[in-house]
Amino acid sequence: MIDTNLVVGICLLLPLLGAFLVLIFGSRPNVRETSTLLIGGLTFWHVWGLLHHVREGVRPRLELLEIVPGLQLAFEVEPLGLLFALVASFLWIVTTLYAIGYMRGHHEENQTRFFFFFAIAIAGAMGVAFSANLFTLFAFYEVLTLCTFPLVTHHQTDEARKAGRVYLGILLTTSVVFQLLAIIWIWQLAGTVNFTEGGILAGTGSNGVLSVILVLFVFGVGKAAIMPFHRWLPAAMVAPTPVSALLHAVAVVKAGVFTVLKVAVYVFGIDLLSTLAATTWLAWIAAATIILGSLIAFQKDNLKARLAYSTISQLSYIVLGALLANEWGVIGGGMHIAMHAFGKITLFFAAGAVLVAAHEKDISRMHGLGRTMPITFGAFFLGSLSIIGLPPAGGSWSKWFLGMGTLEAGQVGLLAVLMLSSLLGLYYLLEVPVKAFFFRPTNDADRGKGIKEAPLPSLIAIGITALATVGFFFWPDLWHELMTMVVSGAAQ
Amino acid sequence: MVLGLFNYWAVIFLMMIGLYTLIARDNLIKKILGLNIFQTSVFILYITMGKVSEGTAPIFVKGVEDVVYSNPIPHVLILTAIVVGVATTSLGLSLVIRIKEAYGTIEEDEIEDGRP
Amino acid sequence: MDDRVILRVGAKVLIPFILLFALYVQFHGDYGPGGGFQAGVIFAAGFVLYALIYGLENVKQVLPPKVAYTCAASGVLLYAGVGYLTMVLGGDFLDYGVLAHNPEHGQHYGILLVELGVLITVFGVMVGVFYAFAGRGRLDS
Amino acid sequence: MVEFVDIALLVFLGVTGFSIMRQKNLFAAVMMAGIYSLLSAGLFVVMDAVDVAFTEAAVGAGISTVLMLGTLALVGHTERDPKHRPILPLFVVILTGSVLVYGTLDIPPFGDASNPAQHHVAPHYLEESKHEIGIPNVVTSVLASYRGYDTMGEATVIFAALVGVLLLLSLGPKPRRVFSNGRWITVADDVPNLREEDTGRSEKGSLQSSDEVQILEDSNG
Amino acid sequence: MTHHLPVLLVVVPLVAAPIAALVNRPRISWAVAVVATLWTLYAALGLLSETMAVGAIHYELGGWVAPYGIEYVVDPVNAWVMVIVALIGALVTPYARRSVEHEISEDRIPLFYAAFILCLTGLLGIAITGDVFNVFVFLEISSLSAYALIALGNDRRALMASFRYLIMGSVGATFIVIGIGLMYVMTGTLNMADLANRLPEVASSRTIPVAFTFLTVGITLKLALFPLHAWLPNAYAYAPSAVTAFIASTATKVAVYLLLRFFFTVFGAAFSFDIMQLDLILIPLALIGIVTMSLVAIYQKNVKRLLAYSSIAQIGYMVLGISLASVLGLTAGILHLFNHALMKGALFMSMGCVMYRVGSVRLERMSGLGRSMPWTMAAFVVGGLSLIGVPLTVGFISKWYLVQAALEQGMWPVACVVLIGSLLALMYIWKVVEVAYFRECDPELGISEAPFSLLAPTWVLVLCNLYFGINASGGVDIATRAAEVLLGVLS
Repeated sequence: MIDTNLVVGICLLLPLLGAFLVLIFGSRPNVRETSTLLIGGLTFWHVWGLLHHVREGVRPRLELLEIVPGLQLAFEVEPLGLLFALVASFLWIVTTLYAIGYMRGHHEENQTRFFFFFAIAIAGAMGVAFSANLFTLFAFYEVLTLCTFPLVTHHQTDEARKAGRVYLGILLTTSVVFQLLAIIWIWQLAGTVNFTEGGILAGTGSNGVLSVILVLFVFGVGKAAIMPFHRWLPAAMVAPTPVSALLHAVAVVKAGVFTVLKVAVYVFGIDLLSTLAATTWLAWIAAATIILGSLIAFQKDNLKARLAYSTISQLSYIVLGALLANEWGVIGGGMHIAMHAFGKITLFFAAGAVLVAAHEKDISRMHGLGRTMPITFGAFFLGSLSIIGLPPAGGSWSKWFLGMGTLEAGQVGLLAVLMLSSLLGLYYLLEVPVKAFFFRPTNDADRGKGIKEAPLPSLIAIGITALATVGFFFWPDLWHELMTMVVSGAAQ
Repeated sequence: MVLGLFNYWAVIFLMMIGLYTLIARDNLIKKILGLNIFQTSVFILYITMGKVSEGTAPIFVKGVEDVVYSNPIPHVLILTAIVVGVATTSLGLSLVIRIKEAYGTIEEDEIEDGRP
Repeated sequence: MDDRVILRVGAKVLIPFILLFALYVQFHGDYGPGGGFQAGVIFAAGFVLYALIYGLENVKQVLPPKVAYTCAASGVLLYAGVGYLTMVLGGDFLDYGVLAHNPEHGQHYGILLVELGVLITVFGVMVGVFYAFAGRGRLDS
Repeated sequence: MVEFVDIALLVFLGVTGFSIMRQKNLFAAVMMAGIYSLLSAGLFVVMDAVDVAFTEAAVGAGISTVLMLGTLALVGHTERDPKHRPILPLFVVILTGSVLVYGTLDIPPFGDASNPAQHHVAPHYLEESKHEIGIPNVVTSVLASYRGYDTMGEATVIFAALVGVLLLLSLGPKPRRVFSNGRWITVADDVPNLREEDTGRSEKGSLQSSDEVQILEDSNG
Repeated sequence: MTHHLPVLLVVVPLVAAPIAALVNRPRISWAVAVVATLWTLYAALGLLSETMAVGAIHYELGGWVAPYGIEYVVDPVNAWVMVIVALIGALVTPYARRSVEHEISEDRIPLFYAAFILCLTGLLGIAITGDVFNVFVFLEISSLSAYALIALGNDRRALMASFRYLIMGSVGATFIVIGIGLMYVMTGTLNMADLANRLPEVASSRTIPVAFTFLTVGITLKLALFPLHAWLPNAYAYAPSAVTAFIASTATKVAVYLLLRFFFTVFGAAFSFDIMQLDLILIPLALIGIVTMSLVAIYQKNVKRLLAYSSIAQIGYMVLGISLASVLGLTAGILHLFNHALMKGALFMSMGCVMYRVGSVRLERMSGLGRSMPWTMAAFVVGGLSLIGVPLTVGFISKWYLVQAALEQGMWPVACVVLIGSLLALMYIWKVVEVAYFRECDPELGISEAPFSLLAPTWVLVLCNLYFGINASGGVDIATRAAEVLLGVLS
């Protein structure tokens, strides 16, 4: 049995190894993808192995090196990070499986480069998840940003270039100007940037200063796509669907909201957070993002665009959960990371499947496709339920806890917001399967001919995630347990 | 007082003539001439600093004792500075020649316009 | 052509004196004004005068550019070489005191040598620069 | 007496400098510059700096003038009237000058023997050099021994100047030989006319890129 | 031997230059240059480690005790600077062989290396000396050779750039001489330490502030601080690639060092910042320089010119750190000396590779290079990221300390400008990246990857960018020591 601290390192190195193998076997696709799958499995297995240590209260820690005195590149596994790591490493496998079908079915070019950077991105996500201090987190946050750029601009068209500009522009601007400033400021105030249970900022600065820092953080984490810094997400839609899945479910946006949660719990600390002046109105900005996101999604006919705005709206649920600054909120937010991940990835898989099989982007042209592609749209239905928060899908739990959080915080208004956006979601998400199953195909020339389900690997992937969403309704214990450990730890 | 400083002020005036020629003229040769005047005047400034009234050149003469000598240090420094000055001048002039060959003119503004 | 005769003859007479004077300046530098630099300049002036009157090509036969160029480099080497020598003899860089048993004599030798280095360098540089300018065009007509 | 000569020379210098500035005929200007050097050399003598005077005369009136004339022979000798109005230069100059004048207000007056400069390091040279070096010309002993390292630097400076001049002029207009695709080739000359790549302004082609090289003759260097 | 190390550091290259000129065979002269630069690197590292161990090292030239003779003084500050210069020199020289053979005519190559070594000698001499007039002499050695080297560029604008540099440089040097003279007439000495002792008693006079002003203006001219930068862009843009790589990453650094030396050692922080209120002038200038020059850089079409403007902006960062006049600020400034040398060295060297294959560094000529010259462009990207200040590169370390220093004094707007500056850097770097990776190259040109002898030194620098970004503790220690020495916190 290897030392658990080393396991942390292994979890970080395996994806890099994967990337390396991809480069080696670039010329032989089958070997390439198989190796990726194997590495993915290994990674997940190791992360899973960490779970029971964490359950026993162990906090595996790995200190790589000291960049400058007092500033370390260090990793530590705590429940919240583990949750994110579990989600990311598991979905990596699934996404790879899906990508095999999609990339080949769609005859994409430069697949080696794609899988290479994909693996690097996972490594980045792992680094974010396990980071033991703000600096390490920031470093891997930027690594994630940069190594997803080639994925977003995969097609290297002019459109891709513009999208890449928006993507990089917003993410780097926010992180470099706001987030970095906040981090250095914290270093100035607290003399440390280590994540500590109960936070490090209590009593270091006036309420006003700390509020400013909080604002810098919430907007500085561009990956959380709080309005007005959300434009990059729709823009990134030009990328191939597996990338969208990566961005929306697996790594990028989750890294964003994860950062917000982590900072809220381990840098500010819930207690301090609840006293800050900025918290409440930031919560309302999140609420605004929720509503606006839903409304915009409402109008989009392009499926992927609609999903993108739905993501923007859903992310703010998690940010809101953090800003409610009470245990319910944090638990709900944390669980929503997992629930939304599985739900949304299902939706994207389905969307991609439709694109591959039927070459359709627009919802209005999907009438009746459900008959030819039942599995895909069935999965889409389940995924939608999870996002909206209806039984029997996992999403209902996270929404439930978030609701409790708003009540505990005495913010009935926010509860109303959650309800409203769920209603909107009910419409703009369920519209798709409804049209697909119950509407008569638009009768233009030879539609429906030759359309069948997506390639098998993709189909399997869709099935897995769809079933998972349902499974989490009946067995949400894992996520709940982890998040309880987070808040109980933080409450001490 | 004023007479004591007259030297300095005169020298400063000379410097400024040089500096002005250097900045204001477009002709590259004129610029170098201005630079020379500027530097030469600085040399005078230094020597002025080293002068001691009733002093003589800092060269011992056999048998002659208790004379006041002027300060040799500025002389040494300026000897070096003069050499540096002529070095700069020669390099500058060779640049001017190349510029003339490449542009067909040595008037700065014409070179800016790029009309050969 | 004829009007040049006087010039040529005059120069023939003058130039040796110029070179002689240069050497005087060099070695009298310890006792009166003068030294390596002035001497080098005057020495070069002699050749410049020669070139101006007898044409660049003639003077290049007397003193090929390569030689002038070598002088310039070796003068610096001589100067620095004295420094290295003093270092080898156990002194600091350019500490002439160690060049002889009696530091004062050492100083004399040292100064003599470095002044010579300066002379050679300055002479070489001045002639070399003049060649470069003259070789560029109409100066030697 | 000395003061009088001194003042007179300074006045002459001023006049000469001014006329150099005004003079449009560069030959005249260069000659004036020679005179300027001679006058300053005279001033140096008045101020006991005989070595400096000697050097200034030899360099300023000698070498510099010759080089200047040589250059003029190549680049022409008339200056065009300046186009733009010299407001900014005038401002800069007046500012600099007045700052300097302000600086001189506390400076020890001319020839003042109580000037700290005459009392710290210089006396050591004037008294000790007799024994430490033992040659009458203090300037020489300081130049060659006390500050001998500066003088070595000086020699290096003019050597650097020669290197620079040769790099720029020595070889004259002739084809360049450059190492391209594994062998020395001779290509169209870049002297005298170098092109400007972006503006395309150019008289002759020059070596800009290996695919633009027009090869005159091959040879393995 | 070790006793003579300080002087040998300078005089070994000083004699190497004439030798390189005399042998007059391209390859042999190059070999001489390589030996000389490697020696300087070895000596500089030796001096650094020694001075970190035992404190200041003094060497009396000609055996005359200061202030009667010239002395060399080595302390962490200038040892650090000398290591920077020597390191870049030792990397550029191997790089230069192919690049120079391609850009400069064969018969000039020996002289080229002579001038190159002389430039190196001058820079080292400026850094190491403890005598203000000796500074001037070596300043001129480096400047004269630099003018010549720049004029060797293949674009005729190189000539005019060199001339403008010569004029402004000489004016700057003359200003420095005036400053030295005024200091001398008030104190009677030229030795830095001696000046530091004797200046305070005359500091109240009206002369010393003027001397200070002239020195500052003169050095900032050499330094190309924002309003006085006119000579720099073309000089960097049109000089031969190797020359740009060397001068861009060393010359301005040494000028910054001079600024440090005069502000803190000779005049003392108290005089410079309390009496002269220097920070009131320098901080705004630095900030304006950072923003405007980065903006100008964004609109450049010639990548070397773009990088040149970025250099002016980066100089703003260094001056900013210095002007904060706190240990943290100085540490940031001194760190950035080193870090900026690493990034700009890498960037300009990669541009040299492009010049070698494409024959131009115009933006439009670089389309598709991401595919045809992968290693070169990868080097450019990493160097660019370092310039932007992405974590785990040296650029980030500089930013980290600079922002910290600004926040320490409650100047959060300054901190913001610093960060915004790195965004502008992102913009101009990304312009190049997009052209190189998102445009197709036309296969007729048949552009291939640059030769190994160019790539290797480039990549050494690139890896330095990463290594010292990941393990910066050593550099930070040295920089902090240097800052403390300058501020007299630690004697």
